[in-house]
Amino acid sequence: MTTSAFPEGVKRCSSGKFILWLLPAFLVLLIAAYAMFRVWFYGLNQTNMNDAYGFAIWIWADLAVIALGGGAFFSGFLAYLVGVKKVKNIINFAVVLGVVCYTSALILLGLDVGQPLRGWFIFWHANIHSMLTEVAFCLTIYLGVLIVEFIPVILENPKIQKIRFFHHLSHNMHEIMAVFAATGVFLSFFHQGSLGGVPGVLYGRPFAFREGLFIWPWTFFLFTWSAAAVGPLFTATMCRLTEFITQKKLVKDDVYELLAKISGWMLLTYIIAKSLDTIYWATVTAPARGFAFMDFYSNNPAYYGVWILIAEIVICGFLPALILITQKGRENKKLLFGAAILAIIGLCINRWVMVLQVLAAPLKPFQEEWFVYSPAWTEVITTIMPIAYGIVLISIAYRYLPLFPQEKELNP
Amino acid sequence: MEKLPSHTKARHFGMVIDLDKCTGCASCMVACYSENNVSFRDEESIKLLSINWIQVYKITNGKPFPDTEVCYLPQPCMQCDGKDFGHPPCVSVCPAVATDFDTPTGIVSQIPVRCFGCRYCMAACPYHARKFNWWDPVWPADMERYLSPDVSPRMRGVIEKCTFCYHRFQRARQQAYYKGDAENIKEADYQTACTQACPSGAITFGDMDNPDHAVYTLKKSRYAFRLLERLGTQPSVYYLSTRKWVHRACDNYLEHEEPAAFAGKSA
Amino acid sequence: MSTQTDNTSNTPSNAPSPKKGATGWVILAFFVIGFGFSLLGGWVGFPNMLYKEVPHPIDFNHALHMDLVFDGCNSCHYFRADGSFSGAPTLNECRDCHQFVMGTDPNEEKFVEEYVLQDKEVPWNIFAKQPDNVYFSHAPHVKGAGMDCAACHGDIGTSESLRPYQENRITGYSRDIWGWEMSRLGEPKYAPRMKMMDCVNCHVEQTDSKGSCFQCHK
Amino acid sequence: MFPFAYEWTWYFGQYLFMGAAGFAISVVGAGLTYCIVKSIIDIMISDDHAEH
Amino acid sequence: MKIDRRCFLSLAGGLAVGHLLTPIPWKITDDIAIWTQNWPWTPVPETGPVTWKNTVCTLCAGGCGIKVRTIRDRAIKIEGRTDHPVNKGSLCPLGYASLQYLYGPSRVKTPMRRTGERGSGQFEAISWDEAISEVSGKLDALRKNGRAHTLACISGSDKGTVPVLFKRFLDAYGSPNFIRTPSGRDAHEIAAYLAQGHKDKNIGFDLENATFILSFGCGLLDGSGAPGYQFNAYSRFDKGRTLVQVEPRLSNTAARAKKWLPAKPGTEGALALGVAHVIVKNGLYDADFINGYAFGFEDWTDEGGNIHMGFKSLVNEYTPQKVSAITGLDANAIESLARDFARAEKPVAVCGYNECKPSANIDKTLAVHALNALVGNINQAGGMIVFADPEYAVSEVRKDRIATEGTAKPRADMAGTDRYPQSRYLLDLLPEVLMGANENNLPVQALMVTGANPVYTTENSETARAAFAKIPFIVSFSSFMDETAKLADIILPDHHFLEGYRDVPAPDGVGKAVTSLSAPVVKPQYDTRNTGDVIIDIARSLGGTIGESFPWKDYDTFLKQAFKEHYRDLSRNGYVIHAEKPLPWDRAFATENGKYAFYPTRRHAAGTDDKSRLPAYRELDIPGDKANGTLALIPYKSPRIAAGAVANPPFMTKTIDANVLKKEMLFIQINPETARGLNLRQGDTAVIRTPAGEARVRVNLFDGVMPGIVAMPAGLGHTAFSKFIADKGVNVNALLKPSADPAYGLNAAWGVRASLQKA
Repeated sequence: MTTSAFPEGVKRCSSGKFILWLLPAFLVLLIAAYAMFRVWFYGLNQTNMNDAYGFAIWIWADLAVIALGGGAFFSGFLAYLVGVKKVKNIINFAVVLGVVCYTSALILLGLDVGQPLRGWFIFWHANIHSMLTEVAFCLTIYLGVLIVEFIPVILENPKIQKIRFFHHLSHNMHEIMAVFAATGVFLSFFHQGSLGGVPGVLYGRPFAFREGLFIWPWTFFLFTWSAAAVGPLFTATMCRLTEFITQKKLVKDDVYELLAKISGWMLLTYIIAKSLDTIYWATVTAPARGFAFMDFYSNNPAYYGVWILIAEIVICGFLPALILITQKGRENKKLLFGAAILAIIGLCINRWVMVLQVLAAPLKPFQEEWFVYSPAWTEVITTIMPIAYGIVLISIAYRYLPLFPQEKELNP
Repeated sequence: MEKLPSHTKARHFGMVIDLDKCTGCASCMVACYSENNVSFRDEESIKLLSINWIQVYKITNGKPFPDTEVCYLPQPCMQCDGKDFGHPPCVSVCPAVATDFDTPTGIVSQIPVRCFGCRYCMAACPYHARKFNWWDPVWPADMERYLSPDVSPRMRGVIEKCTFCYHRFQRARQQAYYKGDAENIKEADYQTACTQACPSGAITFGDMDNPDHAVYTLKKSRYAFRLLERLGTQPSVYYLSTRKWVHRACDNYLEHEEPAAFAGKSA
Repeated sequence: MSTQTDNTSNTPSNAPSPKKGATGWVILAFFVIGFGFSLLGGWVGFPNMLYKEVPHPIDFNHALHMDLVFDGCNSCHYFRADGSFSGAPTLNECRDCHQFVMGTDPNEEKFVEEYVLQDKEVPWNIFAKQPDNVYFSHAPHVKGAGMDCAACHGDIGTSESLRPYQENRITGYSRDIWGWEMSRLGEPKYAPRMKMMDCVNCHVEQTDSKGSCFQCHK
Repeated sequence: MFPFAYEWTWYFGQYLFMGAAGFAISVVGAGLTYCIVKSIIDIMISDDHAEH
Repeated sequence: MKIDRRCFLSLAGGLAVGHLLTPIPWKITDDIAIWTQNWPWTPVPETGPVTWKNTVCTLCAGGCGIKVRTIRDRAIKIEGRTDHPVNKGSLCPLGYASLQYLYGPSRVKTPMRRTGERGSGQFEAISWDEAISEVSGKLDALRKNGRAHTLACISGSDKGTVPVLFKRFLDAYGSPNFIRTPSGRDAHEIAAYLAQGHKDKNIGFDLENATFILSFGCGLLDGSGAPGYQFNAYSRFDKGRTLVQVEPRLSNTAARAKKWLPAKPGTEGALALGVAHVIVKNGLYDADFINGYAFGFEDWTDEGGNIHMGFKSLVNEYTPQKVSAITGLDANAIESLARDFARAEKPVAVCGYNECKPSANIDKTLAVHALNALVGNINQAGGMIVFADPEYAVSEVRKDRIATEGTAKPRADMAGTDRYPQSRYLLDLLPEVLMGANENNLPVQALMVTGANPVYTTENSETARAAFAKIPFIVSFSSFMDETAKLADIILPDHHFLEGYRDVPAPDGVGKAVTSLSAPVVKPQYDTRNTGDVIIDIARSLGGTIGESFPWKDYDTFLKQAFKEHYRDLSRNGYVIHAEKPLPWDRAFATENGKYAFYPTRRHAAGTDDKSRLPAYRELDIPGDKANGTLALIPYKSPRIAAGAVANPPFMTKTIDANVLKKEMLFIQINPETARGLNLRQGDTAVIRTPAGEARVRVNLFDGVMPGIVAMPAGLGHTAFSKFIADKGVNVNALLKPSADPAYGLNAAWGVRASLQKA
């Protein structure tokens, strides 16, 4: 009775090598755990946040990982609701990635609140008008959905498959996966949007504030849109990275190309919308409040300079979008993934700007100084933690679960 | 929309601060600390970590010696009315209903024990009026004995801010009830601690809708303006200054724009 | 359910079950047992675990005092000139009468010996004690709305002996606040409940508004 | 979160929000329950088949 | 019956579903919600009946009436007393924060005896009996050794019954060395003596009724002097009133003044003479007063037939142009200032009091007095008024032989000696005297310190600390662990002012003679005693004529007796006003001819010519040489920093801006132009060097400081009290150096030469 713990027909490295590979990641997790203890036990004075920077690197990381984790929802949407079959070859991986991103997001959010005893008031005493409430509800439920989507993948481990109940369960869950995926898409749409709403509703902060569409500010849609556009690219890039590390071809190129094409068009439309948004904001919203466009950019400190806008929209927006919508761009894998990385950076810049630059820009004319902040070690290590955590979870998942349906075929 | 209690008269409390009178002495700040059980630490020089419900800023006209001028600007929570009288920037963002707009008084509440410290309201407030308790407050060596029972001491990890000394309104109202005339609260019966403390009489406080109160007239002055008024936050704190540079320093103007009081057309 | 199968011959209990459904009934029985156990534990065991009985320092006889004083409740629980309410009397106020033992009541004897003579405040159990962040003023309720004491405090004023005081082990507040019935249904046992929603409900009824935070919190 | 909490208001937005949240939880919960029940049934059926 | 896993699953399901229908999850969540909101370590302030009690704040000399909100025996909040004649409700931040000194880590909670090395801060608690017998034992031995005159007492004030008791104690004991800490009063006292013939009287300025205040560097709104009085006088300013501030730095007062005139420091006297010049030249002076009640305005001839220069001739040379060259102000500005001043209904010129650094410049003070005399605003509502200090009904002190001999000996600080015959107290000179003296022959063998913190407040404070440390026996009566108490051998802690009775005379400079009564608001919180009681006890335990001179049961009895019939008013109202109306001009002056002396004939001057007696402008050299110190360091007072004997309570330190104090670093203010020359930028760390010492500071660029000036806040750099103020910033007194006026011995320096170098 010796069933291999590995998926059928694939090769995996030795246990020793595997453990050695995970060791650095575990080390990071250990330090991060200590940092988390300090933050939760001694409070947020362990960070470098202050009353001007009430939101800092954690919230940025939160927004970024959620947006990047958006690959799970959008590929789910494509695979199960639109019925793009090819995407199914990468959907398992997207789900694992999603689980990593969303659990990280919740941990970071919990750290940011720094109040483990009372953080749950967001549910218990919910104010439904708050964008953050919407985020918290959707995020938590969506994480639940992601885990539900992840369960059948776990159940496909050969050892677990031997238990008849789990065998049936995984089969049955696969059967109705579309229902879960649909719920996930619904929830994602709202929490991605609400995350955009978080800065967008701040009408006291003209840098963040955007006029409304329905009951939401513009940013609601821009955030969902950008997450849908860049999330799959992130999934693809991470997949490619896994291929590189395992030195195996795991997904056929046409899957990448398809994702790239869809994302490319999404990205292009998004970046056009974002540009229009910027123009409207710079010429209508800001001047109405007495601000010139350049008031929001500063060369002191230089990391809030206008270069950030150029980088976000042109270099990390239009450029990758144009690469991805052209067939030649997609066929050249270096160009494809180069563009994907640019788009990912662009998305992270966008989230950075919407959180940190918003807070850094001085509003009172008598306070000309820009607020500056540099994260404390506790913040840095916990922000790095999702990477280590991702390495661990993906490694284990890859090792024991049939994440890539095409692996066997591509690695005979 | 919150319904107004049928038994209370609606008021709209506000403050007018005459910047031409303020000397920057900080009596208002200290009186506020003392009135509201504000905590303190041995290291308070990093102002973005220091809890102040009212803070006096020093602003200058930027001209070289000897044409330099200085103006002191006391800044409490602006108690914004926000959009449609009831939606200040900070209130609707609170995920836990720890803050709301008190429609009968126009005061923005903050209930620290309900707050769990997400700091979203702090990010939403353009005035930096909301302060976070980064540390657990400690009152060393018997200092707990001077704490006032009217204001609940806060704990680590919650936001606090100026309440326009709402407990003093409660005190006045309680006495009015006791005397049998619940609506009879005179201007002098309810004054904030900072108003009372200002040794120069720069601060005036009262019901902005009541013509008998000084603020009613003062806020209509040609030289009255509000801090960052153009953001649309509708603050309940007005400032007075006859100096144009002070007006310019307190709101954002594009180069060709002029503060309303000096815009050629009379206000 | 008809497709359920059972491959054991033992059918449980008395129910005349269909041939192949016995295990289903067993399972159901377990469910019911679990369900019942939960209900029993939750409604009977839990309240006893959650609260602990705290003895009163002195068993105060309100009725007896009411006969002796001139102004009813107000004699000892009065409004001060600033409209604040005195609450439970302090030792000094009691001492006006109880400088030494006057009657034969062992409670009075205990009071005089353990508190008056030792100049120690009595640690009364306050049934209506609320957390520090709650602002409550008697004046609007008594003077403004004309409520009488019993409306919130029950018939304590005419009682000869203090009702039991149970303290919530988690919060440290009296069981009176939540109400003695865990379900919070029906007539309150001793006095009206004093949870936030109780205040709110009454305010909504009486003033059309549940009020904003600052009305009742500080 | 619940109607007995202070912040609950009998208001359209509240129904919409809590309704949507409840709906999502219900769908996921129902889906999960369905899968579990179905799996149990499946096992029983296959047991049946195995017996005969 | 087969019980398998499914049954257990079912049981669990039943439990799960069932418990949802019980109160368990809902009630526990609710209770946890309550528990998480009420953490046991968050204090819950006790409530109770509220009372308001009137008393007086004594944390500075201001003497502001306050009311204290109390609940049971807890003082909760301090507010200004609106019906008090001094402050009329206005109160400075220190007053609002003073509850932090009633409680808090700075309090000395029991009598203490030093156990460690001097200044180490190591003390042991002792009983009051032990403490008093130790002090009286030491003093008795000193007296028996024939060195009674070597006992000295440094007091923050010489008015009020407690200083009176100390003076009396020294008298009975046999020492002349009662020393008041330096104040603006020193120069005014002398000027009042020279120009008006009044000895030891107090000059006040009726700011409340003045319509034009010309302030020569008075920090009227910077928290110095009597802050409550000054703030209140200011707050009632309406549009018809004017405040002109002459000062090299744009202080809080200057910022609020109608006009700020940044004259070069030390040239204020010249400006006063320039203003006088314009007034005289244009005949804008009060002819009534000049013709009827003044002497020495015109040139005059003495009994010997010598012709002397009058004030008019003196000011003749101070043309606006000349004064402009001296002061750096615009000549037209001087001209129009003089006209506005003279034409105002109630113009008053003030100087001296309320300056952060009381530079006792006799010429300047006389010139400013003369300005008030010129406009006839002396002893008038809204003008400059002379008051006698309140008289106390105290019997003559009984002296034995030792006492009589001891009190006749010359003072250790040289005041009243042939060298400085017209000065009363010269604490600034004492450190040098002590440093110069031989250990065995130290002129001060025992020191008592009350209401003062000379180790911190004396200029050149490090030398002062070393000098005082030489004194074999130091007794401190401080309520707080201040720098001087830390150096003491015995600390006999006084009550906090909210715990005991004390009469509080309104400070010098206030335009009315008021005494207030500080009355207990709470029970003494610790094992402290009223200093009045303690001094009576010490006297009694010394016995003999000393004991006989203190016949009162306790201090409160003495207080009642001292105020006689006034005591009832004092205790009922909390204050008494001694003199409602100042004397009319014909009775106002105690000079030989009963007139105001523009020419102070009595002046003990360095020279013999007229100009050395008249208040001519003399350029003052400040300590340090020009070669090494191209800049001048001047201290400045901030209303947010207590610069006197009592340091900042935590609340006040909390109000200090980050460009004044950041972490442990203090910022000096310099003009950007000065900074450019020194290659310094905002926030840079620099080393400042003066003849007294050096310190590391940070640089704050401020256009409102005159180029060439380094302005440093006073009141920081404490080494004692508590962690809330200790080791923050630099004590400016450690960098300053007194420079004695040759005729009066008073410190006439307005600053010190300094150099600044980027660190």
